[in-house]
Amino acid sequence: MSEASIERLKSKTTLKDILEVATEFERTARDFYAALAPKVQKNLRYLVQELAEEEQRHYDLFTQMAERDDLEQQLQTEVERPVNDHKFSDCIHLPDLGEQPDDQAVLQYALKREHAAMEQYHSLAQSTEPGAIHDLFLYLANEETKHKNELEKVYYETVHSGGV
Amino acid sequence: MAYQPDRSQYPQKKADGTLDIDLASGKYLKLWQGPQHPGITGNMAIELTVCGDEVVEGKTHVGYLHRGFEKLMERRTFMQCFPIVCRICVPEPDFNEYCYAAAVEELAGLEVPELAHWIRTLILEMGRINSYLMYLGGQAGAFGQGVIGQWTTYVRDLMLDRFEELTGARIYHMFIIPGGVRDNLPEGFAARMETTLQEIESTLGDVERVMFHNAVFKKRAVGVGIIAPELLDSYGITGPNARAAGVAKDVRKDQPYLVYPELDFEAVTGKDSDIYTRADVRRRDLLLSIDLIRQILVKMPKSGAVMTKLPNVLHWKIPRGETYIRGECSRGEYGYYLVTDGSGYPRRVNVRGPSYTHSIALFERLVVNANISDVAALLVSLHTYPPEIER
Amino acid sequence: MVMQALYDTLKPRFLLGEFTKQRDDLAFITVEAVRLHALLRHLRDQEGFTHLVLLTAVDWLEDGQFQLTYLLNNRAKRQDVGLRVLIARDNATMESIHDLWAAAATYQRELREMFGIDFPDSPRLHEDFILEGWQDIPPYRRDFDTLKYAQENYRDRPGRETRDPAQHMKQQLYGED
Amino acid sequence: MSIRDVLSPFTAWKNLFRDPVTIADPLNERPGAARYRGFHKNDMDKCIGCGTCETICQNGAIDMLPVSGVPAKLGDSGLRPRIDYGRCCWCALCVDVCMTGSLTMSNEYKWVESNPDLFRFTPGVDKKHWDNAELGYQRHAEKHLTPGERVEMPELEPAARIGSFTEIVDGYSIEQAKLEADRCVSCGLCIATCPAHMAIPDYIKAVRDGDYERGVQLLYETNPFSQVCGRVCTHRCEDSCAARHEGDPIAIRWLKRHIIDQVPQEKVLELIGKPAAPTGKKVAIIGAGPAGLTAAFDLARKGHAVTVFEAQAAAGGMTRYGIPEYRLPYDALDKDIAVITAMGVDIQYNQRVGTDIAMQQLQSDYDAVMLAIGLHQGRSTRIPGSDHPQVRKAVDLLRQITTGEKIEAPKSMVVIGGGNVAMDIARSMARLQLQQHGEIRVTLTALEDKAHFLADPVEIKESLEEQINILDSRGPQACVIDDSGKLLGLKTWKVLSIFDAERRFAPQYDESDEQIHEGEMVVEAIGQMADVSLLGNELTEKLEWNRGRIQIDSNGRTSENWLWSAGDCVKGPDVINAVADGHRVAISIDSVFTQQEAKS
Repeated sequence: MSEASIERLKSKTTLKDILEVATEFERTARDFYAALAPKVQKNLRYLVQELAEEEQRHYDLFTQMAERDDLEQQLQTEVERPVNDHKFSDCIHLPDLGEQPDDQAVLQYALKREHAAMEQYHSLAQSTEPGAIHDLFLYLANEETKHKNELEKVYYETVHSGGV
Repeated sequence: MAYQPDRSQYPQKKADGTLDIDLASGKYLKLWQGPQHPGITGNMAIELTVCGDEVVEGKTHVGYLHRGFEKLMERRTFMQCFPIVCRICVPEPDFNEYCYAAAVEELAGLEVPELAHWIRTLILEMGRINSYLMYLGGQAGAFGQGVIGQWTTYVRDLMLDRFEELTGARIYHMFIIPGGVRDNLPEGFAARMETTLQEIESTLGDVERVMFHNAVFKKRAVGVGIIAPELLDSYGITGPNARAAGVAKDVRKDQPYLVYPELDFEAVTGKDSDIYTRADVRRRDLLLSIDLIRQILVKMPKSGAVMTKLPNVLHWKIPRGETYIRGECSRGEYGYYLVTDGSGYPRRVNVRGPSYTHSIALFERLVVNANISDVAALLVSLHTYPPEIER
Repeated sequence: MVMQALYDTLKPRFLLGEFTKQRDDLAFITVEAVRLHALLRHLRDQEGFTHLVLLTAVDWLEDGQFQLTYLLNNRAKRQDVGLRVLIARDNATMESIHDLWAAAATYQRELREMFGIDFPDSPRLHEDFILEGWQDIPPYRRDFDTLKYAQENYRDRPGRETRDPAQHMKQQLYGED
Repeated sequence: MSIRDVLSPFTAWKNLFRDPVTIADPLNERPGAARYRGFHKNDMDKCIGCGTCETICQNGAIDMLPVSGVPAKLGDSGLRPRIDYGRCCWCALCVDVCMTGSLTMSNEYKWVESNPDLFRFTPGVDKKHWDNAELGYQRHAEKHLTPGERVEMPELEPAARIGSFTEIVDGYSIEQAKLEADRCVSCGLCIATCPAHMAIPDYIKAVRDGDYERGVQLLYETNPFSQVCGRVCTHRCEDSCAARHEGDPIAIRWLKRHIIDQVPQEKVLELIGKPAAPTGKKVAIIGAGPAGLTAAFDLARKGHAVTVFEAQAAAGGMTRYGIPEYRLPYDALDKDIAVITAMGVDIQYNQRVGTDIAMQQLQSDYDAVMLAIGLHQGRSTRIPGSDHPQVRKAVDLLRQITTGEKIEAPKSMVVIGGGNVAMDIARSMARLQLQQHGEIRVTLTALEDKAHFLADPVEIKESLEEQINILDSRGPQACVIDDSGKLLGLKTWKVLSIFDAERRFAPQYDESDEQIHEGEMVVEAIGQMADVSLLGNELTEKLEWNRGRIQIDSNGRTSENWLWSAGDCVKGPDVINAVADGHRVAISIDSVFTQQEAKS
């Protein structure tokens, strides 16, 4: 059993740890999309670029927070580990979408990620006391939900477009 | 002893049959009654030439409320004509609606649901009551008996309440629409109608006592304004004017329409053919209408379709044809002659109102040798409504 | 059936034209102008059609003709017959029937005024009837345009305007497209 | 005369002590009857501004005017009736004819006002105290002035049609078409909704008048595909029809078909006349579908030399290779195409651009190029097992059926999808099953519930009649394959909800409700995409794109000034949209040519 896996089995963790994972989550995704963008056909590039931009925004939020002095104390607080934490951290691992994935493959991957993130942030918001961090998780959960919904709409319109 | 005028001064007839009236002679006077005059029923005028108290010549003038309905209808679609026809007769507008609707239905080949026939008949009898109530007030008023008009106006108003709840309007009902009628009777209508009918009957009792059993009225109305029976055909006389002369002319019986074949009644007649008899025939005809309404409310179906399916009325075309639909209104034979040419508009509509002959040719004949004081009563006794003359 | 029988009897004598059965109790018969008077007299005196219901005209502008309709009623037999007489629209003239029915003079006076049809010898034919001082063409003729007349002689209250739904939608939704 | 006649009148004195019967305060004490025809009310939520009230008003008392806060939108002109009570005669024909029942009358009849102009107002917009009056004239429950029911279209009974690909719909007889055309109130709300903005009320009037030649002229003004659109148009116009609110919408599509059915082909050609003299300009069009051929028709009529490159052996695009013959017979389609080729349009068949001829070649050989390649690639669910050879795409199968390829119909099959393509393939395969195996075993599963099916309701109805087993709210999870590699069927979960509160796609599954639908074949009919590989990498990179589709301006021109694009490949699938697009591109190309001429 790897160290990471053992870590995941712990029922308690600190907010700091969680934040680190989350920051990593957003960063790897951003880099993945940024690297993918030039590889895909130009007609799909908008999709990948938009995804990269979205992840960048979230990454910025986390890094800004980590730098705030007023939150240092709170970050040490232990919180209940969210139920779906493993699904979330799984998503840090990059998928193999091949050299030239099409729109459907990109969308399916992005959807899976957004869904995991949404659930993760939602649970975290529930297990933190009211305050800046609680608000942040609420905000993120909401962001990811919105993003996921948008992606689902895009997916439906793109993949199911010709159904009529 | 009756008044005997001195006719030695009277004008001679010229070769063409007209009277040789020299106004400059000072023997004759031109006297106008109307168009605004309490003794005139509506907007019309009578140009009288009198010699002393006696009328030597009378001419009816109309045109004061000519709106050209017949012509206006030629540029309206068949359904658009429906709201304007009622305006051709204010006190009893429903015959216009019925005759027009029936003419359109006949030429368009539409079958109207049975319930609609009953409701149409009901409305026509309600209208007849109102028309007679107005007449009675007017006839009494022509002799200075203002109170009768006050009573009949009140009970007419009660009937207008019934019209209002049934049709949605008091005067211009716009309810008998080509294809049927607009709706069934409202809930509880029959009971309220019965109360109204009883009120009218009670008032008619008063009217009979005060107006008909009245020495003054009899002195002024009996033996005055007699229409000789042989004039009937020549002057196109119909309705109570004919029935008071002993001829039972009543379209409801002669050529029954709507549901009249299912109703039990006899045409009301008189025999003396004077103002009094005509008033009395109308009073009794009013009582007949009350009876007919009661029969209708008992016999009519309580539910069912009120209208037949129409084509899209916005571009409803009717094949070429012509027809004439008549009904017995309070004044006589009312009828619509409709000509269609296959387009979406009537080619020609001609409205036959009984007043057309009654208040012109007939009146001009009857008024000769009448006393000036009887002219108003005579005209009212013919029961004329000017708008149906000039349509 | 009865009407048809009557028509068949009278047809040769009065050279009747088209027969149109409208209802069991109403038929229209076309008759030549010159035969009308005699036919009317016959119908009135011999056939029981004693009641002149109405006399009016229809303007068949396209055909250059007026149709005069004489509607008679036989009360005893519950029958109506409409006699159609087609006369030339230009200088329209028709024989008067006031000698048969006194009331006919009024109808003829109106027809003279409203349609410009002459009925020589009809009493007071040229006296104004409904239209006192009318200068225009007889107004019930089809070529008299009531809307035009109204627009020329009356003024609309200002402030009225309207839009066509389809045109408005084009302007709002897809413009020049 | 008697003594009684002298005394009797004195009985009138009995009224001396009677109370007056007049109403002391009629303004307040006398409400109008329940049916009273008083001042109008108009329900703003229901009114669609069709103006039928204005049309029927014989007094000219009604004006249709824009109202702030009520924008024009599809199916609602945004206009509202303003009533001039100086003219209104209270006849209520406007209420009787109202297409939505929005216009009613209150029982209020009293209104004292010194400014006469206030008696001209817009009910429902200008607030009045009777706006909420409960009493007042209502139209009879049964609407009488315009017929509400559509004239039924005669068509083959299920038993008679299922055995073959014979066209199902018979078309209206002249009498039926007249009756149906009679129902139209000519409000014109449909015109804005029709992508081609066809003159719908006018051509319906042509049916009423029996003037079919005028009808054909009107059709060709905006649409050279009347045979096609008269049969398979998505007829969105009917969704905007005023008649749909209290009855069936007018069968606009069937009336269009009726017109074109009445006029022989030679007469059609005569009516539309000859094209203009040659201009010397050359246009290449890629794809002989509705968009490409509409543009070709328009351009050819202007005198330009048009060459159409078509990858398939026949023209029509998706209308031929996607729509089954029982909905659109090939000979009907051929008639439309024949008129277009009669204008001098040259169609090069079996010429696939990118393979048989390069884009660069077209660019250099022609003055303008138009790309109208449609959506011919099927989408896949990509669920596990969807790469099995017996998992097919609907568009491919439909194309094979059209080209006459022998298709081994599976004894049982499952279709994934709830749109018209899904119905098309299900019904086509059902016919083949019946022909080859004597029985139909087709299951169709759709994500959507019945209320949200993308397919035309008629398609669903007819599919059910043809024994297609339609299962709604089923989310495909996997194609089930046994150990030997044989396809057994499709595994689905129950969809609890497909859209969220904002009507966005967000499927929720009930994993416990799992079903396996038996099928030797699974056909995916969930969507299509354009095959843009013909552009090549260089052009793909050069072009601007808009969310996966080639970016075009409002005239259909791409970022490359020699290239236009139109139809399904840029606008999504819809025949009439493609036609409208074709017109737009033709106008644009022609105006560019005109400008070039002016310069030189």
